Amino acid sequence: MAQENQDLIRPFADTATDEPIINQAPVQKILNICRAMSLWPMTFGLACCAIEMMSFGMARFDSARFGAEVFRPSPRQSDLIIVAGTISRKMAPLVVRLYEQTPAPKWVIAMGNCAISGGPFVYKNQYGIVEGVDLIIPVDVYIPGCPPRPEGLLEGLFQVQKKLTGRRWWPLPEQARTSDK
Amino acid sequence: MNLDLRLDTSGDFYARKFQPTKREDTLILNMGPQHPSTHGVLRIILEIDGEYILRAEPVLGYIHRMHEKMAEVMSYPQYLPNPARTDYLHGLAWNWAHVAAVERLMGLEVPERAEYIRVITCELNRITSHLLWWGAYLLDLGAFTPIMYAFDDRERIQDILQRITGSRLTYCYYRFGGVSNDIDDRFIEETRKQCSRMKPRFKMFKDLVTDNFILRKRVEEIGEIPADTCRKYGATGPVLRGSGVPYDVRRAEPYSVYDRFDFNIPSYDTCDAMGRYLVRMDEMQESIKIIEQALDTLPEGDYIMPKAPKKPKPPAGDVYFALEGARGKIGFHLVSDGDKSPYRLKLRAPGFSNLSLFSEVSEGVLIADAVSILGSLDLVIP
Amino acid sequence: MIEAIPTQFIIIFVGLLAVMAFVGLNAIVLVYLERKVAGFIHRRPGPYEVGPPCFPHGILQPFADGLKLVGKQLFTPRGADSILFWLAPMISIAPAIVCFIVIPFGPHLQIVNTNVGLVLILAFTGINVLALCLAGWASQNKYGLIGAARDISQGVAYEIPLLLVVLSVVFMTGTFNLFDIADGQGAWPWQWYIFYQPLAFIIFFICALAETNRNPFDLPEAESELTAGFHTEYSGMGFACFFLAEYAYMVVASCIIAILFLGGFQGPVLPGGWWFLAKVYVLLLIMIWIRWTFPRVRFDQLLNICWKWLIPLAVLNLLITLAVIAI
Amino acid sequence: MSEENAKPEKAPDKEKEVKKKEEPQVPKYTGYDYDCFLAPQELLKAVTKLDHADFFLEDVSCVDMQEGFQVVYHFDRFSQPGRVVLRVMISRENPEIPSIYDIFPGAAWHERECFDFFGVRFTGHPNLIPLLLDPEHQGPPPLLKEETALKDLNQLYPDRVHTPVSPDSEEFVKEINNCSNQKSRNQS
Repeated sequence: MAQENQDLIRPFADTATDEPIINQAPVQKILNICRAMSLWPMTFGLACCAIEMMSFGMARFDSARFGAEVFRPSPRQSDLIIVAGTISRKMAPLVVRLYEQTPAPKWVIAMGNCAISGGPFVYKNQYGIVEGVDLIIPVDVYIPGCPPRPEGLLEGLFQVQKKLTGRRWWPLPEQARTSDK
Repeated sequence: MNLDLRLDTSGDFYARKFQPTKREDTLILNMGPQHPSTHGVLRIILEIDGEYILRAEPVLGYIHRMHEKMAEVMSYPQYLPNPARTDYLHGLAWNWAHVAAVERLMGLEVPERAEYIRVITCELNRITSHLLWWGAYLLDLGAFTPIMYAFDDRERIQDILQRITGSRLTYCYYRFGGVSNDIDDRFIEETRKQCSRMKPRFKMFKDLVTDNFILRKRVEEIGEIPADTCRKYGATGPVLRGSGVPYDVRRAEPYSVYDRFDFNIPSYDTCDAMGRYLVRMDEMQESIKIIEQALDTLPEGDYIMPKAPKKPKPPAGDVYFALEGARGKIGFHLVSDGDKSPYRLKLRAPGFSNLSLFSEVSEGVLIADAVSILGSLDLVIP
Repeated sequence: MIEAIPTQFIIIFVGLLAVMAFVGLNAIVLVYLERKVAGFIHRRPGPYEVGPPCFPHGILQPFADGLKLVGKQLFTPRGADSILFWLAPMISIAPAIVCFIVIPFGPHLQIVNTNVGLVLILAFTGINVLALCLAGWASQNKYGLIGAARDISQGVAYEIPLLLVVLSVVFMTGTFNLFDIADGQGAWPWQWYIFYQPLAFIIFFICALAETNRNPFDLPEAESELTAGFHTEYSGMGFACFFLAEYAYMVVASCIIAILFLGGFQGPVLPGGWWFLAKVYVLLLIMIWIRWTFPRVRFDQLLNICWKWLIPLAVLNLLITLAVIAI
Repeated sequence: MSEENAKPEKAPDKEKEVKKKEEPQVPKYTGYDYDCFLAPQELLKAVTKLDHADFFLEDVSCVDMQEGFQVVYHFDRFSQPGRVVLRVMISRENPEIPSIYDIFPGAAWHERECFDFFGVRFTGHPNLIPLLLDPEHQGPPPLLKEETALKDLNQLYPDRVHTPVSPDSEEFVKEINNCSNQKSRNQS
């Protein structure tokens, strides 16, 4: 499939960023911990997954507990792009643009099967979607599911934090369960 | 420094088609596709004079997902999970529409218990859809808290539905000739509990939000849609009922067992955003009434027809099946050539027709009102 | 050498440093408070897990946010006027800090005691409008532009009832000196000016909400209409400066209300500074409470409230005050 | 004229059962209360009549078949529900049909959708540009079928006559005024 549609795939996003002004390891380490603890997602829903992304911020799952509270509508002020949904070919250039508009330390979560690979909408002679957001922008964490549960998105957030700081900050669910007993 | 702000949309196909008028003092503003109040990925090109909108043109297709093409490629059972993804807030209604269209075409009988289960689950899903609309609409108007309260109830209903259908959002529960599994006592008990929990909460919602004077000022007499405009554009659902026409598919062409229940069709002839708001708030209470009646009279029997075909091959011909979704009339036009996959499937998404009147209604209103109107139409863009 | 620097200058310098620390600390506390109160109203925990176990309830959350914003890439959009674009956040935050110099936090806790304290604060807070206007205009963004336009008309409109209300208090006390105004009130609530000027207090509070762009009057940055309004294009510290300034102005507004109407540092038993802090924080909590409760008003309604209701009422209030004083 | 429109679901219940036994290949229920073919040049006249009879437009769709494109218009009514379907056959070589935008402005997007998916040109449409498709979409309209997969009218709608009805005919006027869903749509 990918070969057939090669000519229609959008160009890959520009990933060049500025060098940090203070490029010292300890400073960056502290900053990275801070970044991991305050990942502000962008309000950027594409399809069904956006509803689960809303649930992720709502009272029951409450992403605020882990610092990912402030959903910013402007890409300039957000750190985390949650690509929640199907990327149609019409939308693809805009996803690239939003990625490029986000200032440098930024992470991308591909939420749901559509964002990972096109999901259920991949079939012979499909004409409208991009099969995976990683064809157009670099992705840090993939969360499978159609749509993934909000818990899955929380786990994805933890994985971004792990990628940033090198360690997992919150106990794994099994450990949490055993510690209760 | 380039200060000619009128020019910088020229790189895009739709913006080129949307040329500014001859006036010099207008601004072309792109709302969306990534904009918090366009709910997903609708884009609206506005020509504004100050804050007044002179022209508005919605541009859609940013989540066009080829459902019609997919139906032609896939067989009927393969296509089962997909209709729910067309309108992800009221997935069960679409699931139902697909299943029912095939059943009608084949002349399949559905056991009574299955029909009751369908009614109960579909109405529960309608409540979740309206609750989400309510929260999101108030978010559009700048009040953040109601959505949290709405999601409180929504999550509870989703938990109930999840146990029985197996998913939280994009349901695939109905099968040709019935439903995929039976409901149990726990489901009935939880549903009853949730229904009795919801009733006082509607009063709280009214006291807390609906009676707020700022909200009233923001929605009353905003976005007046006369009934005739609705007819010309084919708008249905709460948009139409908010314009004073009590037209509901559940009553107008009763499908399933809806003709056995006693419920009102709320309608308000104020034609404004408040009317649409109140229609939805009332509809949730009517849904609870239907659910309780259905639970009281739930018959015993099969939940799926014992000899339901796994791979249906309906006879050649076409069928149009319409039912009432949370956003309006859902239509399935299914053309079959007697093969295992449809020859042609046309989906009538209610949001499509409802949105098409936006450009007429939004002429001459403020940007803030346009957001209010857009929210009151309750869109899931196809 | 030491004599070459006047004492006044040293006091102001040290005072400015102290005020900056105060503003920073206040912002951190307010960010945390705002989120926690929001969480309480929404019936969710709010920031909770961030930080080691010795800092429970996510107390370190604002620090993480702040440092993250420091580490963010600074971004000048194409086509923007880069000088004005980066000047705007500075202009926004600087006057807010200056305002604190003349505020009497306690009977002996004031950096500069000047006769024109109230005028100075009103003058400096007015500069914020200019900052937001520059921010919206220079960022070459249409949402920014609309946000700036909204902010100017809102700021200009609400200055008028604000000044009229302040005038009626000034006529009562006969001074612009904030210390004297606070000092002139007694320790008990019935001796405060809110008791004599209840209407003025309400008008002032509404105007203060509007001037600080708080919900329900947060039109310049109305999220659901203009994405982020005037600061749509600001990233990292530019955005943080606006944020800081917003909280600083909230504190200034609360301070002024506390001084003009609630007796300032006056209060029974406890020393004055604590009373002042308590009054300011109660006012801030009310502001936060209002923010998470009400929907946003529309732009023309906002101006109607001002021109049709607040200004006539403020004039009426002023006339009544004058009449009472004359009698 | 009346025979071609006497569809199985319009028949009384007894007859319906009998027919089901005889010809199980015919759908029992179609959801249509009046179903007719029209000539393209008479479409506007018919739609105007429907407009005067207080119908609203449900949707416009298109079916690709051997004889050409069948453009399908669905109408329903608020006051006295009853679905009318108009079918217009147009040729594949020159797919042109008058736009009903002037009568039902809500048709604009449905027509644009048909233009997207099938390349049907609606003459008189004010803004016939891609609606759902990417404007840079390359290749033929996506919902066109391959030549080998095309079916003809007799395969899709066996057992009925496909000659166009005139919108001026008495029968058409009578049907749209009287159509209601009492019989054919009670499904319980």
